[in-house]
Amino acid sequence: MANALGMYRTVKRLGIPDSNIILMLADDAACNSRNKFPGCVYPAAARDLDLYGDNIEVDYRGYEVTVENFIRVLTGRMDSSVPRSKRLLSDDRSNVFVYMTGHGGNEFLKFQDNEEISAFDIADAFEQMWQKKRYNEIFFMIDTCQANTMYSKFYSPNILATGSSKLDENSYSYENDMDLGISVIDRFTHYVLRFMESVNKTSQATMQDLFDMYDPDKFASHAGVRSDLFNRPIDQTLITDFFGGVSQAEVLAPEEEFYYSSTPEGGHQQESESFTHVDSATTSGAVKSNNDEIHGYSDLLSVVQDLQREPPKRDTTGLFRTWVSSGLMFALVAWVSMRK
Amino acid sequence: MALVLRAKFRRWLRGGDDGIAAKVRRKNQINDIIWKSLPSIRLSLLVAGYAWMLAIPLPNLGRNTYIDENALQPGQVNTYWNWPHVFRADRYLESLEQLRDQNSTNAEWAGYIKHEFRDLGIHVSTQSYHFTNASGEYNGTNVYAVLSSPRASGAEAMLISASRVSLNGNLNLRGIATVLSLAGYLKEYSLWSKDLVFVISDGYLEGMQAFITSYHGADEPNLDADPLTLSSGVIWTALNIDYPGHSFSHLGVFFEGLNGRLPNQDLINSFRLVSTYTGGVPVLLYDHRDPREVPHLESQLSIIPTWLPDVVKKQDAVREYGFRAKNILKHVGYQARGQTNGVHGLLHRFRIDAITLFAVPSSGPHGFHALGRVVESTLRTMNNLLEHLHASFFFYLLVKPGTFLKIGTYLPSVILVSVSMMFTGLGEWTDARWYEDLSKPKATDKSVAASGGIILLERPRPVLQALLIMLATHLAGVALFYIRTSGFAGLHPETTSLTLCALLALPPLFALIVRSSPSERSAPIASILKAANLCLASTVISVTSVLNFSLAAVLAVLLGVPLSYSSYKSALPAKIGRYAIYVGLGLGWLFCEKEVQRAIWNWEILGVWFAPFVCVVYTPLVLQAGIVSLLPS
Amino acid sequence: MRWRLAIITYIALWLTSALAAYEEFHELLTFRPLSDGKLAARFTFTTSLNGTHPRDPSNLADEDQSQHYTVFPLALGQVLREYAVTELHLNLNAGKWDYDHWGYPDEPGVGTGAELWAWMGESATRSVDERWKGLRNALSGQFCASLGSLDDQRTTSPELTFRPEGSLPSSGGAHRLRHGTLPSEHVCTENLTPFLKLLPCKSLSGIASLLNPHRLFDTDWHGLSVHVRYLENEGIEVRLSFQSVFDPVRYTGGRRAWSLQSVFDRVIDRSCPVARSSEIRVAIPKEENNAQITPDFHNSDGEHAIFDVLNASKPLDVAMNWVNESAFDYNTVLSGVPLTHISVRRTLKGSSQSRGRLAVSITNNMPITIQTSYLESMPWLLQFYLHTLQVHSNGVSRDDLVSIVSCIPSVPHARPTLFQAILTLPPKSTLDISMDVIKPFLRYTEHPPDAQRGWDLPPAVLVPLLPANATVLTDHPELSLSEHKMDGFGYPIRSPRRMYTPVLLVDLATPDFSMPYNVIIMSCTLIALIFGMVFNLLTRKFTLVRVSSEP
Amino acid sequence: MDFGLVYPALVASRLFLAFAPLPDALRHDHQLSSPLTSYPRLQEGIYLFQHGIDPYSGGMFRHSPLLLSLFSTVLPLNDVTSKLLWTTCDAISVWSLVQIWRTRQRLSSTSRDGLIAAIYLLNPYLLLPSLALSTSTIENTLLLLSIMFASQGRSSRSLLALAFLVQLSLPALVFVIPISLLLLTEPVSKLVSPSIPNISLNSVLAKLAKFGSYTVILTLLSTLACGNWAWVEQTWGSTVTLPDLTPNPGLWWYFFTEMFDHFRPFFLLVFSVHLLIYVLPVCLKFQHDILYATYILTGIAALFKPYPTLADPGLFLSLISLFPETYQYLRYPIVTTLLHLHSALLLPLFHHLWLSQGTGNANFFYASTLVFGMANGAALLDAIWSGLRVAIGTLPPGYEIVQK
Repeated sequence: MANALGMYRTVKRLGIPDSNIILMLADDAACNSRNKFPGCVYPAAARDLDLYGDNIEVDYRGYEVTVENFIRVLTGRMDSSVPRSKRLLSDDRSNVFVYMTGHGGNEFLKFQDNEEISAFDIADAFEQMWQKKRYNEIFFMIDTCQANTMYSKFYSPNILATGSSKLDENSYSYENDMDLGISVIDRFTHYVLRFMESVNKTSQATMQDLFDMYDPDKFASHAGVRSDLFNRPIDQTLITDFFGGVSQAEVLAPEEEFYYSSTPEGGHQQESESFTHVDSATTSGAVKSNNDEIHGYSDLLSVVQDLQREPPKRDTTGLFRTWVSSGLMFALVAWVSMRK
Repeated sequence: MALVLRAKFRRWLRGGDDGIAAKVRRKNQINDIIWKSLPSIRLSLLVAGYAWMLAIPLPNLGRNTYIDENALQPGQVNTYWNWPHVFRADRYLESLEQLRDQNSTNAEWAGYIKHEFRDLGIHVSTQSYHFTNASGEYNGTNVYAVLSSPRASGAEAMLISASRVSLNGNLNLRGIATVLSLAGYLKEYSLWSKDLVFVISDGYLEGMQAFITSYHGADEPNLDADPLTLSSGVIWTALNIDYPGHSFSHLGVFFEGLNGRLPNQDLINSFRLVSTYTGGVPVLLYDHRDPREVPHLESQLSIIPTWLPDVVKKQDAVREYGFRAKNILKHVGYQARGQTNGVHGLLHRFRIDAITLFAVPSSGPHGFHALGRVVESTLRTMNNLLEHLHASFFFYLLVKPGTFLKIGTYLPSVILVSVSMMFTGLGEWTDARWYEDLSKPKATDKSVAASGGIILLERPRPVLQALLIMLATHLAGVALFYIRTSGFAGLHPETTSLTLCALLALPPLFALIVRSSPSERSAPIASILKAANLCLASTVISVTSVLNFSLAAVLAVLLGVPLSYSSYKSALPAKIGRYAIYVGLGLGWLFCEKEVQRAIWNWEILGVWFAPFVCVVYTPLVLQAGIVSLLPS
Repeated sequence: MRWRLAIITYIALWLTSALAAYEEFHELLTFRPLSDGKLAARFTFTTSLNGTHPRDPSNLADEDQSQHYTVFPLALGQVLREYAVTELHLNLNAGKWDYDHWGYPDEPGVGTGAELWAWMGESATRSVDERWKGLRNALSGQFCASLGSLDDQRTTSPELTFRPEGSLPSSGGAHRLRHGTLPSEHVCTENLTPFLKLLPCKSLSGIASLLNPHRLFDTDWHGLSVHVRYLENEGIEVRLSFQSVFDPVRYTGGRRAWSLQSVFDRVIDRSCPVARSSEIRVAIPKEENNAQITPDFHNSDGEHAIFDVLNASKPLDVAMNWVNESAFDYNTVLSGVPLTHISVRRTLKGSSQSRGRLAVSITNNMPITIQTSYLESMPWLLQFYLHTLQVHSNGVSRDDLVSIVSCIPSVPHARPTLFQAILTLPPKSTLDISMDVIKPFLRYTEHPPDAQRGWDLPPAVLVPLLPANATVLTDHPELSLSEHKMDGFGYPIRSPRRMYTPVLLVDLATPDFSMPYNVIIMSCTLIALIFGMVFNLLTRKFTLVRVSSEP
Repeated sequence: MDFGLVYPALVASRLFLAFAPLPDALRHDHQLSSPLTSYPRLQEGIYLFQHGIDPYSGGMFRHSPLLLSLFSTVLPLNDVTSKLLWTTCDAISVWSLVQIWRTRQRLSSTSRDGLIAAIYLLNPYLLLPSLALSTSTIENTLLLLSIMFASQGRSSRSLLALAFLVQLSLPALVFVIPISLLLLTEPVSKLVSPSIPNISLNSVLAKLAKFGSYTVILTLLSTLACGNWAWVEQTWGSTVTLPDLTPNPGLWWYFFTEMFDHFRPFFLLVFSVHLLIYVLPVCLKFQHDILYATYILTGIAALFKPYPTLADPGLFLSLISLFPETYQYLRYPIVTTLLHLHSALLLPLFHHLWLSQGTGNANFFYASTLVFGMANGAALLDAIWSGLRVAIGTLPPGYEIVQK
């Protein structure tokens, strides 16, 4: 839970509006009545920093977090009535950042404990995105057990991927909150976030710096990087290309998942909305009058009185029909038994 | 070489000249082999079964318990139960002791507890009930309170209960005090995902029986109880707190429910973890302490016979075996009789996983402080549940705390015995079909099985008569049950038992005057009866084993050998002797008065099926074997 | 930093408010100390767009003329226009409302979970159901709630219970009701955030600044609701409200004194400039005279102490205190009489997974006969045996007290049951209604991820009614039903008093989710075996073979 | 045993049982009555109908409109009438069963009559569903009546009874051909000495046409009764599309609970067709003794129909009393008996473990239904074997029989 929210907070801090973030959370950790600190999710047992804050938008939550919806979000194959806040509005100029965390295994990631997404599914989804010109570059980050197997199947261009642990390795939680009774954040994400804290909008930190920070001893696992599909040198790729400004990113996790993007159009759309407000209008301080008498129960009462007047009627035609049919039935039987 | 062999083998397979005939011949040969070795097969199966049973307590058998449901997260939380709450509990205890000393009425107890709950700001109500059965009447008043948790929809609930009478017969004052103090303490939390239902049930079992049946709207024939005025959601798990002594050294866990239903093992395991690591209290099965921990009591605790040489007795493996064996014996004792020991057992039939925490009375070191923390942490664990405990964790055999046997490792013992009985029955049945023809074979209507030159002729089998005899015995069993549970029997148990014994034992003796079957031409009834009897018994055992393993095991022990080796080919005195043994086996229980009383009470008040089962299934089966031994060959 | 931002918005909003005048924005916060020591707080933000009409569904085909709003929430306005919604109500609640001790809520819709209902005019171009679907999805995107799953399996139109609270325009076709509930939906910050974004002052100033999620979501009961209605010759009115029940006793450990600071962990520093009126009202307890409210309030209407936030001295921290009350004594109140006309308890009896019994017991607390409408809109997860309907009044069978108004039986995998009836409750008595229900068996694809938990069933809704000639009420004025609840501006919230029962949890039998392949294999094997052997017997012919070796 | 005495005695005891206090759970038991034959659902449908709600608009009521109109008009359904009615049905079935036996033996009365009656009435598989007031009892009665009339050569009556039966349960279509063949042949036992009867195709077609006309009439009556065609999908349709997955002793329910959605239609088709495959081969193989073919087909229908209850295999097992000549050639009667004993105990037990007690899961009950399927399959196969084996009679010493 805290993993994804930590990423969410980071990208938001680096200046990407909620409208361009798609957050998928399968469980309601923050307001679940089991949570001792309602409305809060802490990345550390110290509970100094509340990731949930008082300003957050979850786009897919609960049972909506399914493999199908995730793939649809990536590939943009949506029912027409799905609101734009639930779509990934990206184009061939958008950089997309995908982050996933949860329970994983060799080349799969569990959604909600009852379905799985395989490395092939994601790879194909990315390929579709590429062909439909839905991204310029993708930065894929995943924190699960045997995470690195998840990006081993990618084959589309311009994808930079990193994972928390290699095959047959678990990625361990950073610490355990003895008041909540759960482990709050995973080591990999914890250290990535700590690194991100040092990054700001104007930072010149590159991906290389991020990867250099990886330390098997601290992670208790071997984080991996895959850059063969990526056509830029990593040490010239700014973190902020994905995490800030006009770039776009996306984060996900099955248990708790979240994904985030920002397109130029998307941005402007938001802007324009917030400006259409200012507009001239004329005054009419009409005070409301008390005298319109629409009382829900008044016409209910009429129904009741009707009911009392005549008891619920039985449909006589139906009864008649049944009489006829059974009569005919007996006639048939009689006729047949008359015949020799 | 190999080639030659293969060629030979292939020719044998194809059977040389006439393929089909050869196949048939081969089939017959195989049948003959199986047929000849049948007695040894059934014997070995029987032996293997019993040996397996004896092997169950072996130290190297069984595996460590583990938590199957990930959501539980036992013992992962800090507990804040502390001395202030212990003091409050002590204050409750004082006033409860006053009530006890003024030996107050049920109503006064209820009134006090109700008032205390209301002071805590928890919705509370009382329910008075009235049981009537053959042996008497039971009145009482339950107090129950519903703490509806903030933020939650109130569709789920946990139950914390304490019965006024402890399972060791004393008053459960400290248990009640704990619940009251806990209620006040838990109300300060806002993190309960389920409502908390507190029940202080009157009496030992009957109070909770009245409460839980009216909570679920189940109608009890001889219960008359007030309807509940407070309601909550679906109860998933329940803890019953039983703290009769002054202080305790261990927490014992009682878990068997009515009719042998067991709670989900995850509940027991997570309680064990919490108690050991959060509360620092060691856990026992029931109140059975390990003899090795308390040397001065070893003589009375251990079941290892004393005449064994010390070399054997002091062996750790042997003592471990003895320890486990005693746990299992206790378990079988509770489960086979289908009775419960503790309030928890009444909840199981409503899909509520419940256990009783029994504070084993001793002179320390633990008290309210440890108990409170254990219960708090266990409740937090149960609170974490997102779903019903559903992992198929209901079939297990706890040999000691933290060690259990999976169903696959103990069930076969019983199944083997029942299979061997089944084979015996089938063998008997096929035997009855043939008779040895001493005269010259006639040309007409005979089918010949060429087995060792002896010519066997087919003969009709009197199935109907045999079935009628069995039916009669079972009907007699039904009669036996109704008479024994009647009001008269309640008043004069001994006389009833004697008369019943006579009524059931004598009529079969008429079988003696049945003349042996006129000719060899029709099979003796006895053999058919034996076959049917064995098949039925084996079916009963194997079916029971999935429902109530202990009961099946007991049946396998009691029925296995006697039924398989009941014989009708013996002289009159032997017949009588055998029959007497069977009667003793089948009706002897009539004379253990206390057992019978308890079984009947369990049937009438709690609806435990043990009594009818014994009367209608067990006794008739044994009697049939007896009749077999009486009938002529 | 923060104050600079605040000032900028202040100016901007002041400008806009100067220009925008035919849109009004009122905000109100009411406090009501409850009998069991708890505290009910309710925020109401009313924006009214005067002199306008809801879009006429008949011209949905052609382009909508552009709308210009100042304080009226644009995002919501767009949705309303696009789907031509006349009246809309959305509730997102958590917790269980305790009618007996808390009385009637100020906002009637307190059913646990999400509830959405709308009145829409019929249209040739886009059918009501089509627009209902669109509306669901649009709102689910708007408020970050999974309203999208309020599909046909949960949609009914109980027109008897959910009357329009405003007026329906005479123009356009007949109006239809669509109603759906999602009991398992929860409320959280992600719902509050978009909710606040609909307010002209966001959560920066005015009483909205008190909406602190960390405190609000720790309350015993909380819910946010959006109400849109059209008032003839007035216009369209949007009422956003947040209602919650605090438990000061739990916070303070024994005492029920409270203050803005103690319950919200915030005080009001700035007032919202665009608000026409911005008030805080605190109900003055009647019988207890030791209650004192600080600071001195500006005026009072007898029942309430009224603070005018616009020109009160900042920072404003309203507080209430009971002098010389060291600890709150529950014993008196919990034994008291219920505060509502009727008390309802609904339970699902039986523990089998194949059948059960639905039992509703309704107690009439009044000395006169009351009639109530009773609505069950039950998903097909629970199917009624209507012929087993039993009605007992104080233990006596009285079938005449229930008259079924309408019943639409459920269709598996498709449609919920709709059961509406009118109950007659004799004075001071309890009516017990019960009927058998059966629990269906679902395909394994239909089960949710946490199948073993079971399914939440929506609450039943009752509307207590009095016969028109209820003169008996003179001695029970406080219990009179014909009295209109007044909200802050002296005009009635035209809503009947709906009472929601708590939700139920039904556990359905589950198949083994790991089994599909095994089952297919095993069943097919058995069938194939029998098939093969039967045809083997039927097709092959018998022959005699000589087996015995000797001649 | 004299039938004149046994029959009244049995019926009387049956009547006594009907009015004995029985647990209410019996009527809701999933083994004894399926959604298509359950008595409470019948009551519900009638209640809805009488309150002006079309019972076929919901998913609860799946009985035939004929039953609806019958019970809502001529004989109003209450506790007493229904108990009487079901007892009468049993009495009629027994009587017609005995009639079939007599016509088969060409005797006015035999010593076996009483035994046959007892075997039918005391068969728990038949007794319990009938005590649970499951309409499968009525179906059995109609089938037996139809067979009886057929063996007496009264075509109209038998075909009419069959038409009624098909109205009640669609899978009964498998009996159409054997019954019409039975009308054209003798019911006497030809198993021992098979002789191919000559049946002209036209006469068969005539019978089929007659049956068709009756069915059309009854269908129209049903439509008249409920005013629209919705009933077709609810009653007949449900046996094809299986909308209600309530457990039963059959093989369909769990298969289609666990079925992937996109394969569902395909397998529904396969299963439905599979039930029909057997009709022609069985009728051809046993054309010398069509009654036996009918008997085999009852077994097949009981095994493979979508919503079976215990009454269906029960009928098959009881019908065996008509064919004593095959007994000595049964290969493994004891095995079949034991299988049935086990499954008869396991079905209710595992049902209880799964749905009431909650310790077992669905697989337990599924396993027991598989055992039950095996038991029925074993009985069916043994019946076919012995039916064919009779023809060869006893063997000379040293010989054995095999199939080539």
